Amino acid sequence: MSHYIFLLVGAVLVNNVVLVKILGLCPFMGVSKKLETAYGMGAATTFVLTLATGSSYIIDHFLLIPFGLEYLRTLSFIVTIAAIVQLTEMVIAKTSPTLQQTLGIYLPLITTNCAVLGVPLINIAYGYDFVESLLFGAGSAIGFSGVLILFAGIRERIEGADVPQHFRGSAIAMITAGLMALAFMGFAGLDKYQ
Amino acid sequence: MLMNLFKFKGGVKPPTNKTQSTGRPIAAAPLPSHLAVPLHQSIGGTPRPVVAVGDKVLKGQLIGEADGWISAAVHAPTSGTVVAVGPGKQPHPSGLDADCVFIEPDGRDEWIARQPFDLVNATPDAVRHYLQQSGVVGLGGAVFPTHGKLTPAKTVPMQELVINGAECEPFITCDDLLMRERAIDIVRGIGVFRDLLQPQKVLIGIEDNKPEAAAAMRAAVEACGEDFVVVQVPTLYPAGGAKQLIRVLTGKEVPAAKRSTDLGVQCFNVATAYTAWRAIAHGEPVVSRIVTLTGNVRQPGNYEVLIGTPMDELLQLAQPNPDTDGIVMGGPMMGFLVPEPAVPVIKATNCLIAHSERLFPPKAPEMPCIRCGACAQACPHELQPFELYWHARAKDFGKTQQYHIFDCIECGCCSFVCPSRIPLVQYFRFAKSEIWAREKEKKAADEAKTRFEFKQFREEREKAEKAEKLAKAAAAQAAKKAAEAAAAAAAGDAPAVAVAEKPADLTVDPAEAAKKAAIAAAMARAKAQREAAQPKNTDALTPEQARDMAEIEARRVQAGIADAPAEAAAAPTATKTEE
Amino acid sequence: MDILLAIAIMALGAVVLGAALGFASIKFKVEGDPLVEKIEAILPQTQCGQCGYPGCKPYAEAIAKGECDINLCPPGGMEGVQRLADLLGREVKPLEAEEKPKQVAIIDENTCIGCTLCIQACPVDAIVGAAKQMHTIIAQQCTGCELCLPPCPVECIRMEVIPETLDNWKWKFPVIEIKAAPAQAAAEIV
Amino acid sequence: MMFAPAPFLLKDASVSQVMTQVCLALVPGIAAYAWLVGPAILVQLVIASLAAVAAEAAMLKLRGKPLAMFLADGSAIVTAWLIALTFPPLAPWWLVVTGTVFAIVVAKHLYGGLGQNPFNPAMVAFAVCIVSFPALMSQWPSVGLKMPLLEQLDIILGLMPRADALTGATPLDAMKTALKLGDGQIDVAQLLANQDIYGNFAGRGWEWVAAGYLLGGLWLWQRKLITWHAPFAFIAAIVAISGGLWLYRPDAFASPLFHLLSGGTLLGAFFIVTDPVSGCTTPRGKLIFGFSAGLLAYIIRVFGGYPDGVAFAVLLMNLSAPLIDQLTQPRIFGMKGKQP
Repeated sequence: MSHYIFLLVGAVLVNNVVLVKILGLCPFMGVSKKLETAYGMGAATTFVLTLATGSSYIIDHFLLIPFGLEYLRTLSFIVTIAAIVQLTEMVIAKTSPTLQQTLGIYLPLITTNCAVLGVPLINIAYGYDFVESLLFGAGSAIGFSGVLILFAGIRERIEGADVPQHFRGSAIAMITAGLMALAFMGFAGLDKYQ
Repeated sequence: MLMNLFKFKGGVKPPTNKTQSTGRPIAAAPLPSHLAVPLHQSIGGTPRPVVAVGDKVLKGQLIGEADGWISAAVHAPTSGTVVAVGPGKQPHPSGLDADCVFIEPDGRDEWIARQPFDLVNATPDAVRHYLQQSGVVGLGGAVFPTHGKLTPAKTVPMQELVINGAECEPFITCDDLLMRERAIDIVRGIGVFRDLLQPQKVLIGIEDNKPEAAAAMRAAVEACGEDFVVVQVPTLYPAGGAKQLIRVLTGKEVPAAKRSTDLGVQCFNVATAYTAWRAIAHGEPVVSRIVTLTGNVRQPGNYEVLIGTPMDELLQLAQPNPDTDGIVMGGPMMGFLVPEPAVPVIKATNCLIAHSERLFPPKAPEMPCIRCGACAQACPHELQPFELYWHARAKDFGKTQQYHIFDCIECGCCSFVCPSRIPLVQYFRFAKSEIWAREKEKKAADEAKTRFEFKQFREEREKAEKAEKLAKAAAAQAAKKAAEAAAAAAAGDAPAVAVAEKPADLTVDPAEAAKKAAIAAAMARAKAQREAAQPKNTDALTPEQARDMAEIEARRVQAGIADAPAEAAAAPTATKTEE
Repeated sequence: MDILLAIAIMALGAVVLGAALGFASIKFKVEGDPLVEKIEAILPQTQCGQCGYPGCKPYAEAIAKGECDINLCPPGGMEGVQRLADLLGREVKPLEAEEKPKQVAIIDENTCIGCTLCIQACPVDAIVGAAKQMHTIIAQQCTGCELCLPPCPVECIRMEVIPETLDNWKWKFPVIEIKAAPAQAAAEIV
Repeated sequence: MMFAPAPFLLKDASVSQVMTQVCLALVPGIAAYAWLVGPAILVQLVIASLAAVAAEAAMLKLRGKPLAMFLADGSAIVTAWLIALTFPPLAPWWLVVTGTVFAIVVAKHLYGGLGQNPFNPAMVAFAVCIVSFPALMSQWPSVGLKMPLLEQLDIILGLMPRADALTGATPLDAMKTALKLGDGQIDVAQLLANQDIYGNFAGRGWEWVAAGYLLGGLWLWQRKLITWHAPFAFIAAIVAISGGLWLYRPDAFASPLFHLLSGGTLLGAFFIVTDPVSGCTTPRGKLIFGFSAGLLAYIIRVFGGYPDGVAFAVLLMNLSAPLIDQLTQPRIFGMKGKQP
């Protein structure tokens, strides 16, 4: 049990997918201008990422490995993820136009969110089983969403700050992301504690 | 009588500076050399002027008629001649002009026939109407027409009537002196309000730094045989804010989105009660008020001042020191520097403070906010001024509304305590007026859109109708033509075609040509009119000549206009008959 | 052989996923575009056509489709551009045309000949009058679009800037900015 | 006439007054510190202050802001002092300067300067340096080591080899390392018995430094410059978690008293989590901020990879502060007891 807890905490905090693994920066920078969109993006990514880890595990174990096609992993994962994202978008567009509104053009961006591809690949590299994969996927997604929302909160405040002209916008956002990563380094070693 | 007082959060204790101006009784200010009475002196509609240049007016005569329910009449403050009706500088931070009635006093200060109002036989509506006609407005500074506040809410029983004699702003003592000297009239006025609102109890709140006023009011209440309770409230700015005083006396909190009557409370200023009673018992409309003259002056004191008196002339009574560099209307916390010293005293003018750098040292430059939270601790409405400031400065008005900017009463406590010297209230005023302007614009845009869409719909409909008509006509014509053609067919084929083509052209042409001709004729007429309206050789004329010409011109223009529509005059009647 | 197997499996996957997507696209079909409404809410509804589209709604539709820029609406001003950029996540661009203060049209009633041409031109029905009768403009309803100027045969319509009065006066942004006096402060140090 | 908005009366308060009082409140702690490790700390304070003022002036100049006004506000000095007090007292001068310059330039001025930085500049400096120079940042003078000023100066300036004198660690670090090395064989009570390192409570002499900070902090509270919420919640969190674990296994976890008086606990409680700029400002927000920072600080210092967790805990809470503030807005006048 504690193994799973450590895995989850590790995925959320210690090996945070954005701030430590530096994956998924594009939506992290792009969808963090407003808290509202960050909430939506976080929810959508969590959903897609968890689904993607599960389905890619299934594809890997029941399709690719039996046929000895491990070299097609990246390709097949991309296709699967793209399809899942498309599906999600259609479902959201139908069921919640407001959410679709706030996510705007960023929903298709999940397709190119490298975190969504990276996490399934990491799962396989670490040899996680199905439950571990799902946990790691969910943990990474929660970490991503949490950091995204916190980041949006800070950015909303920085919006009103007297930031020097040349550092306005993306520049100061990158610096902030850097300092956030610095703060997250504080968690280093926590998942190794015995 | 002891009663349980409540507290409001926040508040500040600036030095009160009140004793300077309480040493002397209220004196009547002498008649000024001229008066400028602004028509718009209360919240709501701007009264319409009912006098013209050259009219002789008597003191108390109506000069501006209330426009709508939320509006109050304006009266001549003294007898004299109306010398102008037009724009004049206003005692307003904008420094803009607004319509005033300029009166030259004749020195006799002669009243109109004053009739006491028959309170006993009057219906409540009649009393309210009478107060509106007498120009009674809230004299605490908000100048809301009093009659508009004298209707209890339909669903909520009126529990408390709060009378505001707190006067929490530093320097101001006009209510203090009024209560000391004219308590009986105030209490009678409160009695009128009580009869209209039927509250369960009446509470008169007076800050505990005015023991004389409280004693006078208690004596007056006793003398009148009333059961009003005079309560001394702790001295803490802004205890005299209506919402704060209601909170202290009743424990009720009135949010921005609600009226106090919805909570069963109503609040009036003591001076309002006083003027209401003067109007009812003596038939005197509001033509004067008590004004405190203080600040950088040698003889601070309170004066009964006619509305419309120029401020600089008035201030001379208090002998301002030579380094006076401006006049603050209102108190030092919420007042403002008037745009020029000669602006008139209005009903909202409770105090004039001679401004000098010695009295109010210039502020250190504004520093960035360090979010220390001092403002949040001082805010009597428990807002987060630093957050409001942050978003107002970034012009993120949606966020300012999330942080309840419209609950801000602009009392200035936050600016008072701010270590960074940020004019916080100023930012909030800016944000509020931007939001109002935007809402107005949004409303206008929505209306424009509806009209645009309706117009499109109408045009579509008209087009459809026309097409239908044309189709019918065409069908008829085609039938006719077919018959003709059939007839012509006997004669030969070729001419029939020519006949068939020709009328098509003709149907378009004559209408168009007629229209064009009409327009051309009208243009010619307009040109002639314009030329006629601009006679030559008008450079060197005597005033008499100019006046004569203007008269002739007016006649001519009238005739011209009468001429032009004469032919069209049939149109409206025609449409009428059609309907 | 391997390669054929790989191709077959990928093709199978593609077919399955394609079928699922196709099914979803029918099942979850959405009508209308809520974005247009949001864009239109930002536009000032002057219906002036200065953007090159016949009215605010067509412009909103064009923006939603990504056919045109967001900086074509002079009555909306820079602020409108800013809000559109926020809504759509696009870059803020300077306005194409110059920003003008808000205006109203005024008919010189002495010269008006009552031709009704301006009434037809006014997109928001802000002009009243009848044929051969003097026309007048309801100032509160005028959006200042200037569309009534060209049709007038006698040029009796002019635009006037709305004056500032106590009713529409606004508190100004506090001007005491710390940045205002760098030179002076620098002089103090040196 | 110049437009001057109301109010015309103002309370006598200014940013520089606030900052001066914060500096004054640090003095008892500094005095105890200087008594413990010698004058080196005073040298560090001077170095950090000079670096901070220089960096501040350069940034103000670059950004075209009035120099005199902002240098006089004293905020750079407060940052500098906090940096000097959190760095090892014998850290080389360039380390202190690097940290300070990074704090002022990146953490403060790139965000718009005074009042606008989302992260506490001093804590950013500490985190950057401990991540970049972990060895240097962990070399504390051995306990009881008394060196004359000149020798300390030589070390700070890099004129003397460092290794000889600087083998020590903070009591906190020492405890952690010892427990780890002991691998369950050594228990806390045994360790604490070593009076040379741990003194009577938490570290020889260090407890007096902590007491100095406590004194200064209480004075700030009495002056109403800080409210009780954040320090109380911070201390409560540390006491709660350390107390719980101590009761559970007194041999493996140190007592709450040890954790209170060692490391940056009290400095953090009164001078860092109370920073209004980067912290929370609503009463409930401050409680959440302080409590979470306390928990994180304990977790990182006991289970994590760094000798003390206060800096990282504060930074982590800094980045949550805007969100916490938004979610903990107090009910305003007239809207209590019912939904707005």
